[in-house]
Amino acid sequence: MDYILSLITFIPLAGVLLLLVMPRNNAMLRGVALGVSLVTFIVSIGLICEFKTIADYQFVENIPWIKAGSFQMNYHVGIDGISLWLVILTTFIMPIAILSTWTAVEEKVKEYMICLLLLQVGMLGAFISLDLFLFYIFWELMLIPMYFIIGIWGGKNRVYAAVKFFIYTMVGSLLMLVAIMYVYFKAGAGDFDITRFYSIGLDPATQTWLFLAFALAFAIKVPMFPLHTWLPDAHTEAPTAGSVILAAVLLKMGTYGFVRFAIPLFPDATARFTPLIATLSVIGIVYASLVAMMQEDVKKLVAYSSVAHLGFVMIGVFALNQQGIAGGMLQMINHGISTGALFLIVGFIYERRHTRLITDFGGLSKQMPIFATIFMIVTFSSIGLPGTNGFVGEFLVLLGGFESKLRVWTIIASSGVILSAVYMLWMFQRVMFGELSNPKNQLLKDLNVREIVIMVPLIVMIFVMGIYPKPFIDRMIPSIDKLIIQAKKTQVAQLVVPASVIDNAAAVVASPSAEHAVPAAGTASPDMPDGHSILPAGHPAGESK
Amino acid sequence: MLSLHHYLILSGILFSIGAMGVLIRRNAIVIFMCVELMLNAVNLTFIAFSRYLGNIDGQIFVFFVMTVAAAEAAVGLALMIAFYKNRESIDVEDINLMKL
Amino acid sequence: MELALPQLNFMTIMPEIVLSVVAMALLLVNVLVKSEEKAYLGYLSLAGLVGALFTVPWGEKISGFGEMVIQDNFSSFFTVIFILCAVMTILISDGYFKKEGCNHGELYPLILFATVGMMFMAKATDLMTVFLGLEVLSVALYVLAGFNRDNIKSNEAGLKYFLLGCFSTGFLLYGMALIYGATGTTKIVRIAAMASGNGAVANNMMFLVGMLLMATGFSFKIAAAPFHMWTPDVYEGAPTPITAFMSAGPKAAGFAAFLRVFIIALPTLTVQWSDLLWILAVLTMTTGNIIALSQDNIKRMLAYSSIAHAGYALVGFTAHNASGVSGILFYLLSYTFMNIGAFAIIVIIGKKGEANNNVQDYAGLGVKRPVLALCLSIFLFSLAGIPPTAGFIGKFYLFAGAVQEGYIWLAIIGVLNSAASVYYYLRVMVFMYMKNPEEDFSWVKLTPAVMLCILIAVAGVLIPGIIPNSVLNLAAISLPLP
Amino acid sequence: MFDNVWLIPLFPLIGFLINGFLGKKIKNEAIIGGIGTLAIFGSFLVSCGILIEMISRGPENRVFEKVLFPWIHAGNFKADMAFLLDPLSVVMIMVVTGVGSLIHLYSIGYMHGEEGFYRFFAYLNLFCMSMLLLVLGNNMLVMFIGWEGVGLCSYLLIGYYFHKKSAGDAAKKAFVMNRVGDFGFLVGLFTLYWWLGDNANVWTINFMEIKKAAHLLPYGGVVTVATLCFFVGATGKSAQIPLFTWLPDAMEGPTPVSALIHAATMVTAGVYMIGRMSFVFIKSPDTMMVIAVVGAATAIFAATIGTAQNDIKRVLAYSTVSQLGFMFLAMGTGAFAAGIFHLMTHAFFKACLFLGSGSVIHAMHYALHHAHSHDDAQDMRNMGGLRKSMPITFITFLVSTIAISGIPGFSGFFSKDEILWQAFSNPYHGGLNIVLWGIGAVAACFTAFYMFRLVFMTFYGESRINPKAKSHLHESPLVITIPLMVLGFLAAVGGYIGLPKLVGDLFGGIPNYFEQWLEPVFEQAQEYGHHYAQSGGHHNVALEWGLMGASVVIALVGITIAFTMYVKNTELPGKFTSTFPALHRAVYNKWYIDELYDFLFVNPCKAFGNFLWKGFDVLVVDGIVNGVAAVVKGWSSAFRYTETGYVHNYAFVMAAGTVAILGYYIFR
Repeated sequence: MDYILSLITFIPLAGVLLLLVMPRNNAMLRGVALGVSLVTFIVSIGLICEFKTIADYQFVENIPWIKAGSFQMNYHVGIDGISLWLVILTTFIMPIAILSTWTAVEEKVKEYMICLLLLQVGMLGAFISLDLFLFYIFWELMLIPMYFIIGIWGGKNRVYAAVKFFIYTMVGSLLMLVAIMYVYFKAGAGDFDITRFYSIGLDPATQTWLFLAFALAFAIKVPMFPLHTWLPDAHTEAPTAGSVILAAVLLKMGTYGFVRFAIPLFPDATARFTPLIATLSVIGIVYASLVAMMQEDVKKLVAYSSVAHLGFVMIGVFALNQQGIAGGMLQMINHGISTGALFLIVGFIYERRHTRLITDFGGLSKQMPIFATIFMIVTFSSIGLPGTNGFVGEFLVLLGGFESKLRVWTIIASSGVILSAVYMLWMFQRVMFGELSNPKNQLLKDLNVREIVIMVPLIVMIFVMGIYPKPFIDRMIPSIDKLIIQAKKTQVAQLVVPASVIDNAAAVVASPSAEHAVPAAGTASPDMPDGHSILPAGHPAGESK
Repeated sequence: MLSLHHYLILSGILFSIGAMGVLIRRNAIVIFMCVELMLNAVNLTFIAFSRYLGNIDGQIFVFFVMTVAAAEAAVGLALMIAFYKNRESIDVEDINLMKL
Repeated sequence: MELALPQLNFMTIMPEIVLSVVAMALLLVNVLVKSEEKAYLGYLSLAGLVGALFTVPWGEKISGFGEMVIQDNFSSFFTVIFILCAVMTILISDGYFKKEGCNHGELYPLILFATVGMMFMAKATDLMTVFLGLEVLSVALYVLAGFNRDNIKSNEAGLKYFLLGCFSTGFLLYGMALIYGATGTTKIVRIAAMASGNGAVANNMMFLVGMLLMATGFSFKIAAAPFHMWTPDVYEGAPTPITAFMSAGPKAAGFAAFLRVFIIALPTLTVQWSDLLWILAVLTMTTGNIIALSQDNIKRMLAYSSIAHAGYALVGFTAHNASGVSGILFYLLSYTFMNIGAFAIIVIIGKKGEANNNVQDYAGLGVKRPVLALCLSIFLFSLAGIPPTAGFIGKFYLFAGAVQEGYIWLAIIGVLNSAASVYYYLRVMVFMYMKNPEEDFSWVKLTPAVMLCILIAVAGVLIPGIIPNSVLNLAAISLPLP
Repeated sequence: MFDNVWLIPLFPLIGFLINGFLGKKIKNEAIIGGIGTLAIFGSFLVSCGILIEMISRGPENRVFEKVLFPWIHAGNFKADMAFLLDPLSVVMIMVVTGVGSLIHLYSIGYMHGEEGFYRFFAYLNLFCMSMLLLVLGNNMLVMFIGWEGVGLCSYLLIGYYFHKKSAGDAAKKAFVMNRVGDFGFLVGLFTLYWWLGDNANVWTINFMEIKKAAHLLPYGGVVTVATLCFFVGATGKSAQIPLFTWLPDAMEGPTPVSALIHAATMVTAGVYMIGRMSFVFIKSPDTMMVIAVVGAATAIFAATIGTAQNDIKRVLAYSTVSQLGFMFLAMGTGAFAAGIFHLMTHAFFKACLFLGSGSVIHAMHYALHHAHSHDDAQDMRNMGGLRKSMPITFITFLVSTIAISGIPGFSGFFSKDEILWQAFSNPYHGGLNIVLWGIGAVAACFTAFYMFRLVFMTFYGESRINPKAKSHLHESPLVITIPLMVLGFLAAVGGYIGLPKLVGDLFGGIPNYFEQWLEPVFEQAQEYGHHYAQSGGHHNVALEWGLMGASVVIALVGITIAFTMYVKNTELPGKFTSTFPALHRAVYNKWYIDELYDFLFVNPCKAFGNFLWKGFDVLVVDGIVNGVAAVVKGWSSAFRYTETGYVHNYAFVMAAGTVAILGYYIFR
């Protein structure tokens, strides 16, 4: 299992090569692509099984790659609790994406599948890279297939959207490249290992500039307000699978970048810019929600909702405490599942009606009951209804934000839970409820088996993560703790170790039994419960304020 | 007594005249002549330095320049003839099919 | 005065000798070969080039001909670039000139002579050799640019190149003369020695002006703004294979001489010339990229792009540290592959009489000729500097060199430029993949020679893009050292 | 038995899954309805078992927590999927499962022949499960699952007739308004959690742990903030001012839904929540006052609207809002037990009223349908004199109306009187107490008036039914009337478990069982209350008797007015309308609150969204992006003209460049 990460990353590449030499038999091409993505997914399950709940990087491979002149780049990959789930998300979404375009893409199937699989290589590579240079390579590599997916198989205005997507992303990432070089030279001789960079201790002024360069690249990808305008275009024009992957995985690159690189590398700058980032995120949440509310195109609406959701992720991540980051990470995955599912749903009706305008629909519930049910579940997951995945993430994000210095921002952000209900339900009502007045809609067929098969795993995940998110959170926590320590390294005013870490340790020691009956309220000892008995100095308990 | 400076100034002036000719004249052959003038101004500089420094390198350089100029002239005139055959003009105002 | 015979060391110019002999032999053979069998001349010249490649030594540093030339890794690296450039050009020439219906027997000797000229430029350790090499190259290039005698555009290209080339030579020479005057020598090592030991020389205005005029002359050769004006016209008008040759080889040769002269002969003026190059780099990148955005003719577009690439290389030159210079070497090699590769495809897509060279004519190529389109896309991505291609690695080293020396803003301007450049490279792909085909591209003939050329180019772009170690290390040991 | 508490929500869940997935295939209404009803009835049985066990335990042993599985654990934050049994939650599960079972049974008859019968039962079961989670949750987050879950089911069930636009609108409105409340709930939760954690190092959202740590909370201050936020949540769920407008619209749902969700159970969640966290709420006198005032205001406000509505269900809806106001009045004045008591009796009589109205509508609908009439089956102006054709419905309806009006001997009297008395006598709000009592009393008068107006218009007087339809009118089937009878019985006698001490003393010292039962739950809150109680309160037996009498008189006045206007002198309402047209129009149009909200929130929001999209996003944000591209492109087209194609121009640029460089270096 030593090379499992490389295996996962490069199975799709092998698939690409296989597809290249295959004849143009569409069914076979689709089958092979699906098979390859499924194999990748199955192998990636091995990661979860073998994953140890520790803070360190695991499945590490560190092979010298480029060593010339003053540079040393390694093929250094590994995952921790933060990247584990993103890798799984990628491998999980991929077969679904491939299956979703079974009939939607009839032209250039071979190229399409090659693009999809190449995209997967790029995404997986970026998530597993521990070498900044390697990360950058994969980061850029993703652009190419996505550009073609939007540009070739997209809608009417696809060229504009594809070029905008490519260049917009490129501008940010190239500035990041300069920053990467700068960090490297600041760190002195060695390789591009990020853990090495974590400990260089740059002065705050330098950090400011470097953080801005990194943040720009990631903020464009997230996308944060006001750098978001490429997203609605890209989403609207992209084919279903493209939108799904874009929403589910590509956007996570931005938030992941913040978590993995921008924050731990530049803790001082992070502290300095947290208010700004939080402000932009909050604006993003409210603004995108309001804009989404008025959209006429379902896909654009979902695209804007992505901006709002990612705003929550950013708030959580920049809360810089366990709840916030865990919530942010969960919300990344949730958004991948829910919004991916929403795009699939939009794809289903687009395939049938070749329109996405809300006004063209109405009353579909009557004609398509299965579709209606699935749509509704996904809608509520997107709104963040308890019991679905969306709630867990959103709740933890807001909780974390509230505990941190971002309290005011969090309160405003919380209003997003109202707005999301407004725009999603209004859209749902206009599409699914009401009279089935349009005669074209009266002939619509309900979902077929393939489409149901696509949706079932997503629906299952929506509930699994909503009802039992513990396995997901548990595996993240050690890595998150490490990240928090790293992020607060130079902030002298802060506690050296977050109180939550202590608490967590105490909880492990206490290890409460699965069920216990608390005796009547009056008979309990006057002390606090065990899990909370370790207090950091300066916080006397039992003091009435 | 003529000093090094006189030669240098003269060659500088010659060089400038040549350069101005290139900029101003419109006939390709004349322009080429002006270039030759520039080269010869350089030759003069080389010779002057060579004499002044008591170093023969400059003079050798001049031989090379002269040879090369001859070769250039041959190629250049051939190009002009070819152009003239197609365009029936060697006015640089007419050498403007490709622009922007 | 004792007459000391200089050490000749023919070994130092072995590749040049081989190529010159082959070229002259070809001139003779040309007379005997029927016009439809000129391809054999091509094979012969390829054999000569490959033979010359085998005579390129590595790891040695031998001075020859009284310090007129030097054989070192730097020159070897460039020699390889030039030979590759010539080989790839010859591979795509035959088909092109047959299509254009042009008797092309002299083509091969001319290319070989130009290659010899370039090699001398890379080997020169004396300003005289620099000049000679430059002229051997230029004279051959003037002819090559106007090679398509019946095509008015080709005539015009030749003539424009000729007039402006001679003009710039004047400046270069004048600069050399002033340097000679200031230091009393034309040998670059001795120039440095004279200047460093002697404040009077180093601070001499003549020395400074000489440096600046030489910079002007070299800038013309590498097509740096504002000495780039000839490039688009000449590239557009010259026969496409020659454009390919010119964009890669002579530019590299110009850089070779530029690098060696400035780094070895003029270290005392480093501050001045790196300032100058900073400005030139910014101007060159920006001009090239900005104007390229609105080009329709793909040859002209690549001409502007080649200006921009000179600008990127100048970024490394400005830094002139190990990363920057080895970056230049690596980049020029990669640029040879990607640019000639791109031109190879333009050659076969083009119709007789240089038609079908507009971006719009590429509509639907991705559908009709997917492999060609894929290859062109790879070259264009490499030109745009997107991983995993050699273009990216090269750019990384160039900009990293600048960052290392503290030229952060230069690097930022550089990356912003390359972001803008993406637009026009993508535009070609937009037409290839995202527009419906209007023609069936039935005239496109993929001869084995062209196929080989494209194959070499693809390999040369992708392999160093993914595992650049060996090439980078080669570049790292090939720095110009006194 | 306590250990099996998880079965309570499980049964409805199973019912939901069976009906939801297989219902379409089963098709047989009896089986589907049977499954749904049995599921909730099973829960009822388990609840009964728990109740019995709890009664058998001593009062100090009645708290029990059951952890099912850990849910969200992140750092110091822990939320388990866990249940809490205590006297309060047992009351709630009894009400939910008991009334729920009856309404399920009723629905089998009422929904007969509806398209999507299975869907209805699936949703209904899902609702029950969510509601049970809400009341059983041992921490705020499990409560919140139920809290939002019932919102979801309410959405689904209001939108049951989704092809009707009004139904879709109402469903969305309900959900969004609830969401506004949920926002408050969340912020309240965060505030409480953060404050307790940060200042007392008690990182918990568990009710019992908070209860233990409640002494650490200050009076007022942050607690006011947190509880006000929670109260916003309560106003959303329980349809109080300002978030009450969704409830009348929610009548778009089938009538059993109105009975179960919008009368008996879900809307009381806010009251329950305040009761559950009484020990926190009472620590903020300001919040308590706000709750009391809002409750009283809602009670009178909704009651006034109720007097002028013609739709039978809308009257009941406003009545519900008004009665919920009473409950909040109780909570706000510290009469927690009384509030919960009213919650329970209200569940009985209001469910009965709704089901009764459903029975009427059902019959009307059937009759009008057979007469091919398009008259509105819910409009009371089309009814009248129904008591003869629908005797059982009439009697149960009348009993419940008497109960809600507060006529002594019926359940509503005991609970309402308790609330009014405590509002008057509890020592928290000083002089405001009398005002609160006064408002409550007037609202009670209105209640009696509009309820009897409803009875008189529907069951008395001359029939205004389409004559053709008249012959088709008949009593509803047993499956509908049995629940009516059971609920009617409960509405009549349910109050006797909570006899006021005053009355109990008359009958040999029968204690107030209900208050006793809940005493351990609210004990702590009452203790905290004494901390700032202003006086000993008015514990004057004579006064209590007097007020009790007054409230009876008030109710009788209301009934009399109704009788005068709608039975004896039927022109009076018309006269009244023409005398005060503006007043009538305002009341009839619900004081224009919906329009006000549209004007204040909905329309500006839409306009702002539209502006942000078309005016800002497209023009400014994207405009800048495209503008940069356009500027670069523009430069490109401009700069390309430097390439003139003329050799001498090129040479000139070269020469000029050289001169510039030389000049720069020489003269710098």
